[in-house]
Amino acid sequence: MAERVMLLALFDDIGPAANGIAKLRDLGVGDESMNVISGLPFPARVLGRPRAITHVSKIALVGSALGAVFGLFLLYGTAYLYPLQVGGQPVYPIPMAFVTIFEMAMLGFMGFAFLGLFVDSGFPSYTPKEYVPEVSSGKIAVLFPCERADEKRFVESLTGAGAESVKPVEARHL
Amino acid sequence: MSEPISRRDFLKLASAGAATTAVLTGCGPASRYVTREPYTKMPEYTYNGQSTFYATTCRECSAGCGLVVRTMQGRAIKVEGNKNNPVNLGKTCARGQVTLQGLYNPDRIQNPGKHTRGANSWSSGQGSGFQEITWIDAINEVSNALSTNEPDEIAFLLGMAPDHLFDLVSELTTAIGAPAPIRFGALGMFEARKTLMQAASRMFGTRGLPSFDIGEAGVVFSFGANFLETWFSPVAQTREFAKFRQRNPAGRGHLVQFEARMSQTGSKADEWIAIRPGSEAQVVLAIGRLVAESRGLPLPPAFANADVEAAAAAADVPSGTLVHLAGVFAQAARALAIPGGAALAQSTGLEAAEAVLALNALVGNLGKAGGVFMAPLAPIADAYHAPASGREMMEFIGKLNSGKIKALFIHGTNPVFELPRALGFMEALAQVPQVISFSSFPDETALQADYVFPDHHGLESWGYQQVATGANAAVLSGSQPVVAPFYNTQSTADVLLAAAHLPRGRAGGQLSQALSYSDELAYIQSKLGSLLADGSGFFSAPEIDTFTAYFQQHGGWWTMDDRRVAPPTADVLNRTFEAAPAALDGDGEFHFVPFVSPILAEAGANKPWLQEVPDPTTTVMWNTWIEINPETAERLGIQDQDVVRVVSPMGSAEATVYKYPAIRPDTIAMPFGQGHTVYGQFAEKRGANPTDLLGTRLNAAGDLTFGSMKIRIEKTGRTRELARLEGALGVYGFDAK
Amino acid sequence: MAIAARPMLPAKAHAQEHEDPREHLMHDPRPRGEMNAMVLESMHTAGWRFYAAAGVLTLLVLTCFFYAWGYMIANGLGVAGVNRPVFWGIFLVNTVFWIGISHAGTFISAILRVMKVEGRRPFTRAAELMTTFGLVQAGASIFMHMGRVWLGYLLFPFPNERGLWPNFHSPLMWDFLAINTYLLCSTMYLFLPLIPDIAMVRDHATGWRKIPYRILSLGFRGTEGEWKNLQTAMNIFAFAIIPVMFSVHTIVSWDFAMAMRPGWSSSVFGPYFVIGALHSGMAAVAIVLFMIRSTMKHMKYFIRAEHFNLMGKLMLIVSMAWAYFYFNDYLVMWYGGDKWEKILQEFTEKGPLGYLWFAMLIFNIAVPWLILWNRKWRSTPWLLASVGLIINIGMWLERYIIIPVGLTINRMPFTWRLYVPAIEVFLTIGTISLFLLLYMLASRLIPIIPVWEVQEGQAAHMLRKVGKAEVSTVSEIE
Amino acid sequence: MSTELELPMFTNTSEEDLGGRWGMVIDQDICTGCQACVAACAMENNIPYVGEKDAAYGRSLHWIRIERFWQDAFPEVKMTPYQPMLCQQCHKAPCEPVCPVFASVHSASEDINLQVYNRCVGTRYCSNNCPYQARTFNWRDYTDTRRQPELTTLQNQLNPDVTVRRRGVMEKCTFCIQRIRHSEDAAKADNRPVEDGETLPACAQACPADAIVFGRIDDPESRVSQAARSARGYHQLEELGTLPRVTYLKGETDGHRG
Repeated sequence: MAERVMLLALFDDIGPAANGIAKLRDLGVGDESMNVISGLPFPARVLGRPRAITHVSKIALVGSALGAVFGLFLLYGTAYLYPLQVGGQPVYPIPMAFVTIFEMAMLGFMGFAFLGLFVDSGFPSYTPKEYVPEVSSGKIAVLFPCERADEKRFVESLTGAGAESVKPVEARHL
Repeated sequence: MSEPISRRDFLKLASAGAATTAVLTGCGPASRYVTREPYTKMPEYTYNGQSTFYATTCRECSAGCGLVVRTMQGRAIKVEGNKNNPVNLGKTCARGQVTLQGLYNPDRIQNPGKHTRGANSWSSGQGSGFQEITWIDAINEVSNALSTNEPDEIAFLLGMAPDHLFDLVSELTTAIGAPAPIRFGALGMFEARKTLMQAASRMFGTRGLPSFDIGEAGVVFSFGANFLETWFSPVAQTREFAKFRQRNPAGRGHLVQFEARMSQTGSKADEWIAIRPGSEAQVVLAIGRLVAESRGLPLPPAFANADVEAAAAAADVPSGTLVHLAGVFAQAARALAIPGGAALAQSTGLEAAEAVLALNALVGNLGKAGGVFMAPLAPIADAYHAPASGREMMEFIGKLNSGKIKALFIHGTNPVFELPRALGFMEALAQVPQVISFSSFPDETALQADYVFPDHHGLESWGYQQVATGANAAVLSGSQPVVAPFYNTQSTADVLLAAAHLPRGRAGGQLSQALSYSDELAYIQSKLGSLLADGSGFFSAPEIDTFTAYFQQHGGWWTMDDRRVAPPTADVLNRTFEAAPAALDGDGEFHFVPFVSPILAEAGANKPWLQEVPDPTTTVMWNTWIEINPETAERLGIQDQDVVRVVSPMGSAEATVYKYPAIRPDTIAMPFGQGHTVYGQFAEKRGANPTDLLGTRLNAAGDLTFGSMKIRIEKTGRTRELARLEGALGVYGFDAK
Repeated sequence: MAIAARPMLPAKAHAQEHEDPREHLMHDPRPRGEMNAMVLESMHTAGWRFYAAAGVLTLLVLTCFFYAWGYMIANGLGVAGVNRPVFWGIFLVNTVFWIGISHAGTFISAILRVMKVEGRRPFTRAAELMTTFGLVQAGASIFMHMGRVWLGYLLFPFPNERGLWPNFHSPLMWDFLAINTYLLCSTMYLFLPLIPDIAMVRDHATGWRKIPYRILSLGFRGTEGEWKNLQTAMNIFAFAIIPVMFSVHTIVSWDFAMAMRPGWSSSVFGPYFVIGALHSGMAAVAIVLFMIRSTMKHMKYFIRAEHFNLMGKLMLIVSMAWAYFYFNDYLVMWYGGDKWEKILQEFTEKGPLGYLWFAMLIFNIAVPWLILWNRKWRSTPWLLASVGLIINIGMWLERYIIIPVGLTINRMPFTWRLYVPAIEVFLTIGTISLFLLLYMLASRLIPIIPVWEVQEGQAAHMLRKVGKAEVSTVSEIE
Repeated sequence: MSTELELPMFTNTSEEDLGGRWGMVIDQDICTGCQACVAACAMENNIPYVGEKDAAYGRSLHWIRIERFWQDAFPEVKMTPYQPMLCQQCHKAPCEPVCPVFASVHSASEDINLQVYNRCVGTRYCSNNCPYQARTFNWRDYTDTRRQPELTTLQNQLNPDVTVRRRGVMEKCTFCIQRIRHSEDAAKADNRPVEDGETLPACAQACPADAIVFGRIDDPESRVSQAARSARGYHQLEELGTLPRVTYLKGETDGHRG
């Protein structure tokens, strides 16, 4: 098994970056194995990349369902556990349920969306990663693995495509 | 004193009567009848969570209402009315309810002591004007005062309660040949009791107090009688009023109140007639004349001189009103007229009182249901001993000033505060070498005393009260201690007896023979002895100890039958009155109407909860106010919360204004009860005392004419918020403060 | 015949020149690196004025907030001005007021984000900060209001030793749930767009300062997946937090509307309170923008007249909406002729506190309407800020009139009494100081400008020549 | 009540005609405003006094207050009949549902409104929602002997059957439930029903005019039930549908005159 390196191509604009990605694809680097790092959220189609999938919304929906159930419990469950009639009102009032259910459902919805982001993106993770700070100054980095042998070829073709620099990166602490 | 009976036998005796009432007899730890018993048999009042109830008598005023005090583990918890006592039938007034705050008052005098006059300090201490002494020394002091001074150099000044002490002191004074004790009370003064009694005796030729059967009257004309507040026996009269209104055989009663300032009683009246102070006699006579006319009776001499127009003019009411009222009175099946405090406190007061009695005679209600009776004489009472009139007090003060009195004993009254300052009682005290006060509280009179030998609080005391009026039966309300004395106090009666028994000096010998009672209770028993024979009581007993037990258990003794007597209706109507306007004092613009605060009365100011109970008509708490008609205030540019000064030739007083809608525009009213200079932290330097403004004029019966003063009103430029329960915004509108 | 186009007067024409789109932030792009540097510098520069202000505020917070509150807890609410019948006083006025303030944050960042109003970009975060810190004050005020705050935990949904839970029949419990939901969600919503910016700070920070930012940036790099998740989450929040926002203030209004009281029991209170909240919130944003712009470095680049113009327009619209709802409530009461409501209205207008009512109308309606209609005026930062201040005072008065003034009148005229604030005054100062202090500190700890969002916007904007004019166009690259 | 809870109550089960157990009748025609009830209530229920300053500011803790207003001006001025105002023990009490911690609850056995002092956190929502303004709040520690040394002796009279409230707690009239309980226990002890008039709240017990009648209103024969049927009877703020347990007999002015 030949040794592989992680190459990071740095582009300072969208166009070159898109070309570079196309090039890489021609050079046989699969979409799944390359990774684009940017300081801006670029839609996949801008870079000619397949759309990334996310589970955040599914998780959020689960959360809202849980929340709704909890809201239901707050009004009816607690009343069932310790029934008290106040002000001649029913012990299990229907209209009030909408309030608690709504609030708790919303809390669950958003809370789980937040958690979903963590789960889906593997946050928080403080392990070493391949990264260059220039990204947050607007540059676009394309990260891909390749054989040590092919390294030169990749560098040339990507520079041709307008990359500022293409060099192997080591994972380091962010 | 016979064989002491054990507490157990005692309870057996008690249980006989206990069927009817939950009240246990008993005397608290102070009882002399308790023989020691092992702790395995604890007395019931020490059981956890178990209440014991003791019947006794209220001493907040002299009406003699029966109380049942709930106690727990030796503490008095709650005052309730004694259901059996005919005076109040289980009911109490606000003052009676709060009497416990007197018992547990933080400002009670806790020890006997030698006191420097004018020093507001009541316990030994560095630089304090009070030197605590032992009760032995105290008794010696009393004994010395009694024996070293000539009999006519000794004077006793007592309050309107308790009666047993008055009786005992009377015996004492007769024994040593000293002048009889004088009793005084502000309530008596503001009711002008003497005037009413004298009117009764002159009209009916009988001594005693008339009693008015409000409950069954169809129409009641009350001339200044605030019978729902402090007049004689308010609780009983309130009960009668309720009957008058809702359980009245003559249909719902119709009340007409004649007074310049709407009292609490006036506020319940169907018609409130604001007659000018001083015109009362004329109004009564005018109404009498009109009644006679509308009933088509021959005009009796009594009302011959009445001039309706003049009366209407004097009273500042349309004569049509008088005619209408006379019609009401004349048509009524059962009409009743009541003469009361304010009306009698005028130079024409006696005439007014007599005229009112004549008015009753005119409609022939004397001795009839809903009419006028003579109140029954209380059991074991030789006569009703009324509080001293203004004249008697003035004579007494004269005596003090003359320096003839060497030793003055004061109990149960506070004349320095209650008497008009103009009478100079305080100055007179300065002329007395030795003043001994038995006050339980540091009041203004005790402040001028050389010795203070604090008596027990009423709820720690034995005694009885001879009910003057309020019940149809003859009632003797009994007191017993409901708790052990809270402080190092001693019963005044015991102190006097002990002093009398000291074999010392000339007086000593006579006294110990004359007053052979071993102690207070023995004295009371000896007085009760005469009732053993009397079968008319609702209980009787073969021998005195059992009787005393019942007496304590039931909180007194009273007859089952109606003891009121019809006044002789002789030539009541043939007297003549000249219907002259009353003489007034002072040159001020306004008539001055001092009235007793229905809540505080004369001695309630030191009880915090009474201070916080709102006045019924103004809802003011915690302070004195000056009632002024809103128009007048408008005219004088006086706002709510302004502090004004009312000035009479005799003195002045400052208080916050209360714009009172129900007072004559030419009248200023002020409650009596606050304005103490001492008397404990809750009363001290709070409010003003209207008696400072009063003069010394007396009416024909010798009572002070406290309604005759005309006063000036001055702005001070200061403001002070008045504590009102009412929200002025809601009651008097958005621009009220 | 055709109507001739008449040229404008020079003066008016001059006004038109402000329309140069190049002056808009979106068309005045700078390299990301430069913007980063500007924001970082604005964070790191703190002159003596900053420290002086912070010092004073800290002092005020210690005395007027912590000491005053402790004193009140120790001595009971007697040290406040509440009495019978005015059982609720300034504490709840402040609660409603601060919740109102907190509304603008969400409104700006959520609704405008959903509506893709580009003008929002530079100050969404400034507004969201307001939401979070405002809610903190609101919560504090509620607990100040409680007679036994040391038992406040009884409000949390858990059973006590006898298995008794809180009473969810009580609007106060709904309030408790709603405000907590809102606080949590708005805090998360503040955090999400912050992650990339924190990552940015992390990349530039050095030494120990780097640590907190590294922790807070959660290891964000900016990979496609991270961006995708982040944006999904942000969209979810943007949509979901709007109904929550509405519900919160509606429920706050129910605390009053559910009560059996003249003037309170009104079905219009829900929307009326929401609009009222926006009214004061918008105004507060205007103030904050002015403060940031005039005190922090480089902010004149990010926050421009156009943004004040945008805020001005919003404020004017909201003010009109508020007037509409108020009149709605007023007229129904006036016409309905319920005895007690009539008395209440008479009291509010002619009573001893009538001047508050007139002040409220002037501050909330007259002032904004008279000033905000003019673009030039509303684009003037100091003027807009002062209008904002006046509106906030007016809205505070509005709550004061609803609560203490309204409570003076009930169905038992015998109890009607006025309310005189006591220690509430200090505690109000305390909450305001705490709010400002928190805000100042935050402005130095996190980038107050969401740089990546600004750049995103700039990347999407371009000028296109249409005939003789250059017009702004936005391309959908999000 | 418990039976009502067997099946879930999705709707309101309180019926207009559902009779309460304990009730009161106040006859305004014979109430003389003498304040005996006010004092009795304070003495029985350990109600502290608040002092002049707080009393002036509307913080006095009277559980029962006597209201009165004025009509017309001098000399026609008339005082409206005295109106003792206390907790009406509503069957549908507006104060109950709004309490977030169930400190204001309904007693199923007495059918009166209870205030649970140790549960109360002092939101004062109940008092805002009480149309009768019958609730009072402990604005300070009025019973703290460290703050008021003078209370040390006065507190000898504290009623052991009634909790002493501390600052921050809402309180109100309880119909003297400690007395009701006591008589119920006594009756149970010698197993008999509680007799009419056997238990009286302090106010009714003290009232010199006997204007306050108390008893079981589910017993048609009881004195209070008969009084409540009077033609003069009315309820305070009846239109609110709170179903008060206190009936007032209006102060009438007799027919043939003024």
